[in-house]
Amino acid sequence: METILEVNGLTMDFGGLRALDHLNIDIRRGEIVALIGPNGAGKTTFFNCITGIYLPTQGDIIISPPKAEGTHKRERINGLKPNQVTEKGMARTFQNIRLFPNMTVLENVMIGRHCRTRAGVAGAIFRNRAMVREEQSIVDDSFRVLEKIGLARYVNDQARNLPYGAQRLLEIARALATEPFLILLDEPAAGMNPQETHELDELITRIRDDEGISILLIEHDMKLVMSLSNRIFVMDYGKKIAQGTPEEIRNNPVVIKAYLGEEIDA
Amino acid sequence: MEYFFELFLGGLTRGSIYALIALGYTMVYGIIELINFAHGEIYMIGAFTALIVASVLTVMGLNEFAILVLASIAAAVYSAAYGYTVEKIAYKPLRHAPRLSPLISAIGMSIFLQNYVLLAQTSDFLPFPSLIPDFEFWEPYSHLLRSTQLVILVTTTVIMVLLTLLIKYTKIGKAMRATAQDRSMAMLVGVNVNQVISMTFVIGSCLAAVGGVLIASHIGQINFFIGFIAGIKAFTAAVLGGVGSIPGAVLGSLILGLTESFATGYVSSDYEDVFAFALLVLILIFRPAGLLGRSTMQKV
Amino acid sequence: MMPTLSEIKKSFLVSLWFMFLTFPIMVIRVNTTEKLVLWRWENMAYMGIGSFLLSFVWRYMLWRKETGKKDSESGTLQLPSFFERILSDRRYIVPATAAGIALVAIFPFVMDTYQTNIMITALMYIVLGLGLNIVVGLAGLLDLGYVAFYAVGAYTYGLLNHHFGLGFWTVLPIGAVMGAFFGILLGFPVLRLRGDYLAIVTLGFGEIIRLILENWNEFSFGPSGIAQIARPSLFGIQLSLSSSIIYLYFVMIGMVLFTIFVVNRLQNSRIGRAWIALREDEVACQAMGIDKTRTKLTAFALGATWAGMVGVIFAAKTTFINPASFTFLESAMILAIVVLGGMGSIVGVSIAALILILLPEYLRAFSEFRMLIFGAIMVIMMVFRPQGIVANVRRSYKFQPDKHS
Amino acid sequence: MKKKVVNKQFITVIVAGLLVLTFTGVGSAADTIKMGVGGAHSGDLASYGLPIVKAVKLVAEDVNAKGGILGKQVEVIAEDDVCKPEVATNTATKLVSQGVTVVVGHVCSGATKAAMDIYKDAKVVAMSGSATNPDLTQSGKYPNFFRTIASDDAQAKLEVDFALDVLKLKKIAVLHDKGDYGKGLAEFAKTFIEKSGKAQVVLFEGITPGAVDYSSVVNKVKKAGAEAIIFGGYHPEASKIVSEMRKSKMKIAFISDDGVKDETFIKVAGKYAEGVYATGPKDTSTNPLDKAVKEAYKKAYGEDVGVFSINGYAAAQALLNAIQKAGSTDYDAIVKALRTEQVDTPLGKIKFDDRGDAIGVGFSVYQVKDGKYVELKN
Repeated sequence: METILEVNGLTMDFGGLRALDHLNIDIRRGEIVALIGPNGAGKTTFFNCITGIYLPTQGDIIISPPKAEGTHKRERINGLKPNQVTEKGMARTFQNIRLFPNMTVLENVMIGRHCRTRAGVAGAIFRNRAMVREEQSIVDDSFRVLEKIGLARYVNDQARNLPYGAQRLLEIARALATEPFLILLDEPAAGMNPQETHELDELITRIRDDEGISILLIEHDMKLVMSLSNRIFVMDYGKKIAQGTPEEIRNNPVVIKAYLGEEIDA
Repeated sequence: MEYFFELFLGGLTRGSIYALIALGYTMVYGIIELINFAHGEIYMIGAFTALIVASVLTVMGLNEFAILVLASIAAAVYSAAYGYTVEKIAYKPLRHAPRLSPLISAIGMSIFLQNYVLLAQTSDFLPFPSLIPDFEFWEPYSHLLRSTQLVILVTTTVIMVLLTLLIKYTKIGKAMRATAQDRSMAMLVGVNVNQVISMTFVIGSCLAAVGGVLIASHIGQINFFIGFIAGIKAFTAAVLGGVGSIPGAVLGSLILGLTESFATGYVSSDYEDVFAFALLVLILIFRPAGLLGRSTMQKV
Repeated sequence: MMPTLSEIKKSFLVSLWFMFLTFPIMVIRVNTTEKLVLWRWENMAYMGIGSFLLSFVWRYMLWRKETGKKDSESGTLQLPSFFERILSDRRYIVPATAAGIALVAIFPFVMDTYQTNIMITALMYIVLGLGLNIVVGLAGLLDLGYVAFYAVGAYTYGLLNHHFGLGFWTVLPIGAVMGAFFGILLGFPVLRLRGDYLAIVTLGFGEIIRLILENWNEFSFGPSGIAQIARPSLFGIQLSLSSSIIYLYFVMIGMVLFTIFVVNRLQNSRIGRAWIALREDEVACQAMGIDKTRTKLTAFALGATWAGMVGVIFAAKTTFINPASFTFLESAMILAIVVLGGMGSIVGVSIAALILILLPEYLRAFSEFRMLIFGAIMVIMMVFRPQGIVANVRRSYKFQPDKHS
Repeated sequence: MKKKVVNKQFITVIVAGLLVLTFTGVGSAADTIKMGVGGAHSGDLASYGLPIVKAVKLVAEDVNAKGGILGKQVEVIAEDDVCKPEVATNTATKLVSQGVTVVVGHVCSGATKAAMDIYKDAKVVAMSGSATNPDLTQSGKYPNFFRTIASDDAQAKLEVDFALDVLKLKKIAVLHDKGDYGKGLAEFAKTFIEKSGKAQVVLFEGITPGAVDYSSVVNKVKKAGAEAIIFGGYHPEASKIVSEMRKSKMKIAFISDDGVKDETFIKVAGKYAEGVYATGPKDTSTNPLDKAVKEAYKKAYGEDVGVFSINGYAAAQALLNAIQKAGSTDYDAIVKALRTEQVDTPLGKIKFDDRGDAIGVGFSVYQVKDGKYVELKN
């Protein structure tokens, strides 16, 4: 399988603090990859760097979006703005849920369709036929995503009134709506009960299988990580300390040492 | 050269005046990230209280020194009380609201207090007694720097030093710094955050009151609107220096004061305020966190 | 809720505190030159009683807000306001529409020119409120210099009319374009600033525009302003005063309808949703692929467009403009309208504009307290009802379950 | 669906409109001669407007006690314009709606200009006792406007003549407060000085009202080597500048206008006010009518007359006299009578020229001596 994201020597300094230290990570098409590590290892910083929220100090972030014909173009995306990264096809969720609380569930997803549609001010005011059609397609597409995620019954509810687990799912739905080739999930199972976590496991697998979307997730729930991932990267103090299949990671002494004091419930 | 020096000292005086008000803005902003729009009005109320108390005491026939001391104390006490009350009414219920809400509430408070004084007192300019007596101190250069200007410069410097010491070494100062860094963490380690916020308002308001008394005696008259203009300028100064930073507020104020003074002296006072605001816009474009402000990474 | 003993004690303390607080300003009035002191003890008594009673109301309202919040967390909605209840009841809607249309149509013929004139002012503020609503209410950008664009529109008409004799209808679109142009001009450098910095910079910008108009005599005629600007003409015919006021009234009605139409379409469009998302969470909004700068700029420019157009109408209505009409207080007043009405709510903003502009006009005794009350409204609304008198309700969509399964 | 949303909003707007309308009433028409008084009756300029209303009411009571005019009683209708042009148009339409024949007002020049267009269309004569902007009479655009106070250019001319001919100054700094009144006046002063060729304007600059410190501007004046300052503006800024000058030992002359010729200036500036020159309406205190009006005013309201009370009083008298002489409330007849018939007012015997300025009303120069403004006779 071809590589769709390639991160070479990514380094991020905050003043004197080196949060990421020459990180190399690659993700292939159709993979579910997990990024684990103790708290403060720099996992979320890594997300922020590759999605354009932070500008990395050095290193390359290269994407090669899979195209229909297999003709893919390698492209360096350092320094792009977050919205441009999303447009290129990488969408993310947030560790501390960041929905649009006063918008409805459907509208939250419709925001995800923004970068794939074009209607401007004039279109909004005059509503010519093309725009009406586009608007209808936004609504339909968004609703379809909600159905897929299993949130269709909340369609017109305000996002802030949703139960916690559903809010996490809505973040995924919103990311899906941007038609990504890679989704970055930041602790999607945090705060979920075992039942919900199990459903999440199934959902993520389904997204990969049905849509052919690759997934990179940060997660602390080792059971979920081990059952989902094809490969795992382990970080500590901004460095990659190990990578491999779940089986390899489980038995890696370096990883166990890094987690010393932290329990691996696997 | 002498002209340059005159403008320089004039700018310094102006800057010190702004600094006294800017400190209150910056302290409040550092703690609760709110532009306390009503701060200028607290300064105005301080000046009014001093005027009223001084006039009553004059009628009662006290001596000048006693009047100066009592009026200043009254101004500080009342400004602090107003600052405290404003926080309790207009900001505290909004601690967890979206950012715009307390800001709008603050603007409302500012308009309210202006009109409160307008209606309860008068719209006219009132002559402010020269509480700080004119004295001669460096003849024959007194045309360069007047005695009230000297008093302003000295007072501002002393207050700045005291404030820095207060924040560095006292218990409340440490609690303030802790709250400014991370409110919920400070709460966890046992800081009474509400009390710290109240204290910040009280201290900031006291500084404004000192500013009010000094400026009013320097200018010689006050009305209900003085807080608005001085407040905007002081806030501009605070932002220039990096809002939230105490040395930043002082630096920003001095720069603003000097800019205005030199712009008036060498260009034209027609566009004095335009220079001030243009400077603000430029600084914010090229250094959004202000001169001494630390650019905080967005927490995601 | 019966006031218990501890409640009474609390209120008593509050009342003591306020009597102390307002003592120098409310009670003492000094005449510094004549050395006279006037003691107004009765004010202290009023303060004491007033704050005693108000503290009960205050606590009751806080309590109600708290319980309301709990209710909404458990799924039930917040208490609808009086206006919201009227709006949601179908029985009132139809007759009210009919009565409303009739009223609007006959208003200027039944009422005298003064009433019509006042109504025009109120209608102008509706449009201004709706325009600022795009910026503040929808996009969440606190613009304290909105009046600058209003001034731009007014001066566009004033100057073009004065120098080139251009008519109202020619300049109206030019005013809109000029407003948008200045919106973008200001927007470019400042929109990357954080919310509260943006507020102060826009305030500064508003002042800069006013100061330039004041100082640059060769261009703007300075503080003495531009006089005798032409009123709008009807197909080239100059109208008499009273008919021109009636004409302007209908122009304004058209303008309000047009604004409501456009803003309503905008807020339920792709652009409008992007604005609201931006207001709700900037980081998430960008991460969802929305270009922050461009979206903000659109909001700024569109908001300014309305201010520009109303500016043209303002110049045509007063026939005289000078920089003194465009101070920060004007911006604050428009902001108060948006806040009272409910950010993002078209109906709310319209009602708020009518209340805030017409009431002081008719209750003259009350006009001294106008600004005092504006200030109080802004605080009270933020504390107790941040969603305004009519909360903005998001559109809901209907789906047939079978269609998509 | 969509349409309904629009309608709903539309209706509410109207419902609210209805609610508000219940507050309104339409004025009744009694058989009186209605005289409007427009000006700032609230806000920070009320201290100029209210004393005029009071003075006009005195005139009306006086006339009514003598049986009115043309057999009708005079009714005074005061309306507030807060000195804002945009409010003044509403005020003017309100007065016109109530059927006023003549108006005393408005107070501020800007508001007056905005109101005049409405009066012109409604054929109402307006006469101000305080609007001094030269355009009002000199531009010919306001044929229905008259005033009982001299215009700014006359005042500026007097200031300049005084500085050049009496004080014999060569270098003058002209400052203003950037306001309508102050800047206009300063510009006239500048033009007159330059035209005279006898002196030069070494500095022309606007100061920022409300600034916390004026030392920079004062230093600039000093550096320019000016022998005097001519200041256009009001007393709050004037007193700040004068105090700043005197405190930094600058002894040059300070010449200003009738915005400064106000007792408050002396109160605020205190000892620093000594020696300041200001122009103001000619001292009429020797006129017995003036004395009588001031006494009547004090008796009726328990306070001294305001700055423009006497001018307002004269305006009301002139208007009522013109109606009387014209024998009707017809616009043309009133205008004609104003131009031809002399009337005896506290300002002296006045009538009006073709442009609307009162003939026989002028300014003189005053100087602060021992805490009082004293008229200088030259």
